[in-house]
Amino acid sequence: MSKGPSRIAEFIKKALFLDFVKGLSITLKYNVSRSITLKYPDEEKWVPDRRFRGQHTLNKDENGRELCVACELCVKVCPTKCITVIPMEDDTGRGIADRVAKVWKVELARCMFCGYCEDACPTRAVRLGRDYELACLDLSCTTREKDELLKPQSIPDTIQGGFVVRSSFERTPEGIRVVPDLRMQKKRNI
Amino acid sequence: MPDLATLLEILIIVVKVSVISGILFSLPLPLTWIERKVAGHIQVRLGPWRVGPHGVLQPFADMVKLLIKEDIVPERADKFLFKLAPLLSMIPAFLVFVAIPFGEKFAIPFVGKEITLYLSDMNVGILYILAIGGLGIYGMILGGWASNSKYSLLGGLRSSAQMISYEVSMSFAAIGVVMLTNSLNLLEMVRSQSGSFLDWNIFYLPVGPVWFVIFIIAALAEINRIPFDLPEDEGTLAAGFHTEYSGMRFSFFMLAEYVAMVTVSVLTVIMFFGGWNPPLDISIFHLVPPIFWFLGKVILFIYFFMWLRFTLPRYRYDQLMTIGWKVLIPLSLVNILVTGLMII
Amino acid sequence: MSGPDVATFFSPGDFLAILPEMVIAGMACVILMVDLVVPRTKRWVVPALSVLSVAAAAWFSWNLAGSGVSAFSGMFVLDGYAAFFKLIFYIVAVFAVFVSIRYIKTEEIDLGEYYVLMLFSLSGMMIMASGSDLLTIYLGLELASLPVYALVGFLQKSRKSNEAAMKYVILGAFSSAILLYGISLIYGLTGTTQLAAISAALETGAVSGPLFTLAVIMLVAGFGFKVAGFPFHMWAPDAYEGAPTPITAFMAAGPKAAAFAVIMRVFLEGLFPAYDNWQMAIAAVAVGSMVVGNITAIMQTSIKRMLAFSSVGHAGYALLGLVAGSEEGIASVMFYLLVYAFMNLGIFGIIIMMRRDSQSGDQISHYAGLAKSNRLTALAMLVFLFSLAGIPPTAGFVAKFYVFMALIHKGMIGLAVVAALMSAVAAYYYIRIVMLMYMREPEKEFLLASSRGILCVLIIALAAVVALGVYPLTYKPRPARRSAVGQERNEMERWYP
Amino acid sequence: MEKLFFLMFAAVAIASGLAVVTARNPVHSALALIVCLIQVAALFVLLRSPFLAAVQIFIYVGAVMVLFLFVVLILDMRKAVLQAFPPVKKRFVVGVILVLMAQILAFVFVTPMGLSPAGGWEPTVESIGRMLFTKYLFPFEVVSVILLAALVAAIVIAKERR
Repeated sequence: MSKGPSRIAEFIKKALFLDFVKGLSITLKYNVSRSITLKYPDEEKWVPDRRFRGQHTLNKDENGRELCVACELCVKVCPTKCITVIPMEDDTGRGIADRVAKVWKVELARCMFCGYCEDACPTRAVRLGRDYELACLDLSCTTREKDELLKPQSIPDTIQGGFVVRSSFERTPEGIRVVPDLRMQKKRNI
Repeated sequence: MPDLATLLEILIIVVKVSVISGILFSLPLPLTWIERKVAGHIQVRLGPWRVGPHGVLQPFADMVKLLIKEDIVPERADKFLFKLAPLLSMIPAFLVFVAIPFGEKFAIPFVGKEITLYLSDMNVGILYILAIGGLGIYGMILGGWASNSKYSLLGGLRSSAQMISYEVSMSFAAIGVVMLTNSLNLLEMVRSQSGSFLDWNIFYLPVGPVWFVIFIIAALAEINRIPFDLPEDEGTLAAGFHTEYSGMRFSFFMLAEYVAMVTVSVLTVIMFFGGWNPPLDISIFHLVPPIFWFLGKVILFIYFFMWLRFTLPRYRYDQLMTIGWKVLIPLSLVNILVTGLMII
Repeated sequence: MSGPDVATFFSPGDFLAILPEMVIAGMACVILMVDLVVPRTKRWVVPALSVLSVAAAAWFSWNLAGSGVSAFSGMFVLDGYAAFFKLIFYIVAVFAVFVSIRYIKTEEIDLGEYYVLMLFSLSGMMIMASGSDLLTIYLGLELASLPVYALVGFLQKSRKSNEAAMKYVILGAFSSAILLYGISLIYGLTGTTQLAAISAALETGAVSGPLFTLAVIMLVAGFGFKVAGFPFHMWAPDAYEGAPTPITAFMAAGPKAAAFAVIMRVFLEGLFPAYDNWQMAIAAVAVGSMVVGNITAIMQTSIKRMLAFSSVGHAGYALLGLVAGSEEGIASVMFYLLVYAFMNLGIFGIIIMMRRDSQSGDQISHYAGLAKSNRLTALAMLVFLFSLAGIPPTAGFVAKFYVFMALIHKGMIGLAVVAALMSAVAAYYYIRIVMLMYMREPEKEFLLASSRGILCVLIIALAAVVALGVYPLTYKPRPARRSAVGQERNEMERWYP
Repeated sequence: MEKLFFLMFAAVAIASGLAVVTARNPVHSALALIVCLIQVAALFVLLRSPFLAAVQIFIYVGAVMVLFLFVVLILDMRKAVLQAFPPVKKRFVVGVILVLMAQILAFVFVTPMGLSPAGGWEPTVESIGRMLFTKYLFPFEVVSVILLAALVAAIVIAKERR
């Protein structure tokens, strides 16, 4: 009893292409639904959350002194050995202690953004920031020196993140860049 | 010296030919764009976006890329056939349009001269289309063979086997329509379907829809579109018969494929959906020129094929053969019988 | 939608006329299906059904014989001539089935399709014999030969069989093409494919010239292939040797006789007004066949090859009757073919009996000393060989005698002399086997694969060969009428059977 | 005009027919045969039989030759063919063919083509169908029996036994 009618039902289903119709209706629904693709970099850009692990940044304290004490713990803990730190004596008040980094260099091509350096850092000097447009045309830009890392990143820490902003795509003689307009924020379901 | 009227006739034919071939040559430009857009949106993506507004200039960029690409002929290839194959694939696809009508007549404004919207009113039209359309396969077989590459050869073999298997049921479907409309002539076919949409062959119950399904499946297999694009199955055969082709020669194959898709859409509309007849026999609908009804339906079908392409997975090769020989052909035979009985 | 009324083209009576053919072709389909359901233990059903259907067809033919009906707007005739040839075909088919039953078990090719293909071929031969339109004749020819191509290659495991089938198919297709060219030229020249109409067109004398000669040459070549006449006989030895022996027997007697039926109808009914055009060509083929067939046969060591060449020679003799072009000639050829069918099936029956287990019986040397152990078999073989050689009082002698008489009555004494000389040559290799059988000591014990079927065939064939040799069918020659075309056929009807 | 076309098609047909025989590569031969068949189809058009032309292309070019190529490609006969036919005699063969062809052509031109075979009916699809089922019913049915027999024969030959 169980087999007969179900087989007939199966046949009718096949003959009327019901499965096809089902599949087609699903794809049609998607066809008319909104696309989830961002129009990045032309019009939209994704602002990551704070927990995002992008390019490194070196923090300063509220007095503008470097937090890094060149303890080299980040160098030790780095699994890819991409960080180079050379300490030096400096009591001019550049850092919070009299030991500062003469060189603080990260090779982004080798870094895997695991965030161990963050954890290891006793002074919370090194943080993985929110810049993620790291592509470049030659190898020189794969290493970031201390000077660059000390500059604040394009998205200030005050912004929560996790939304899409309107952006513009700019071609300059130095290269291309995507300038986000942080005022126009919108949530997006992904 | 022929008189003026003859010259004018010849001129009209020349113009018509050049218009049609011009349209056909430029057809892949919008079609590739549309196809990629449809693909994108069905996959909840955007599709081409960056070249021009909404990426409309993308096909032109592609064209430029194809034109300036290096033309590679493999060292051990059969050079002559390798170069001939893309043309063999393309020319029949164009020749088919000699017999395809786009409408009845069209009066040129201000001049008062009527011109017909077809090149040739062949009394064996459908047969001609099936016959010539079938020739395109040689481009694939010979191209696949001449490339001297395993993938290409397998692609060529697959396409020939596929074509032989499905040509039969496609012809049966054509025969079915011929039985329904009582003519091999495409114009007659359309004329016999005039009236409301209930007069269309697709609604000739119960056989019409069956013929339609048979025709669509067979046609999909004939023009190598998903779900039957085994000859260029990138999962197993690199790019199938055109693996070794690059540049313009490759684009000829693409051109042929798109033209074939248009042909099938046009044929479907003519054979099953009343050609340029409006869906309802009311005066408002007759205000719209018939050619627009025709083009509208054709575009719907082109969309349908694209829609199918991004919905269905590819069939396995043995499934393809099973569908062809064990389902479609017996079904066509039974359906011919039923059609015959209905006509009597 | 107006057109000629269907009734002008055929009537229900026309379907009655092709009833025997319909029975055979229809039964072939039935047997094809029966074969699927018959259990392995009851395989005898298939050959039995085949024989029954041939018998049924024969019964219908007997009732229809001589009605002289022309059916399907002159494409098919039922005259005495056709009936006589159909009789030959029925005999050949039944005999072939009988001798096959045990053989195909030995060779492990016991498939129902074997008989089905034979029946299809038979229906083709029947259509050939009755065809009175080049179109029907050609189609009958194809229907008769296509199944035989497959039957020749039926021994899948044997390379020889496959090769033979291959050669036969290719050369057969080639000859069909030549024949078709000839037919299309005739159609182009006369505007018709109906033999009577062709003859009428030729009568007017409007059709002549080199193109017509070309057409005739092509027809001769095309038919020459089918009867395996020189120089179109190349396929015959290989095909005869490679084929399963019952099929060799069938081929040598059935389709060949059908081809003769067609040749005589085409040349004597359709192209008779152009007698002078084709007479020399046919005569050349005939003489060539006799000379080459008989002389090459001497050198053979395989008995099947030898019989193949001998059949080429016999085709030459039979063609001589056509060369004579008289009613007497026609009658002699018909008689010749009937006799040839009997003696051929008889001798192949014995060859089939020699095939058992590992014993092949294909070589002439295998027959050494047969008479010591199997006296009766050897005696039968002796009679058949004497008949093939044309030694009285066997039927073979009478058949040859009639052909020679027909030639002499037409004043073609030269041809008759050549034919007689070649008979003497032929006697050498036939009698050599007799000598082997009676004079040599056997090399090893003979195990004959006899069966009721083969014995039956042998007895009937033996009886026929002797009886026809002692009491030949006779006919009374009348002055030939060369003028009226239709009359030629009527004359034939009056005499045979 | 028509004669010109005839000569053109006929010449190409003959040339491609020759190419079928002389081409050493079976694929090239097949291609030449396709060309030849298309030319013949064109001749049918000249003879006012578009139906036959379409059928010729449909069946011979579209189906038979595709199957043919399929088999040729699978068999990879290139080496086998080159071994079987040493290329030395090619010129001789071509010569013989040319002579024979010239003879036939001469015959064709010398002999007056007599009675017109066309019985005054239009070679349309309808009339062809009507003819097939009235005047030529018997041959038509015989053809179906032939096809059945050929089918049985082919299956028997090709089938793996046991």
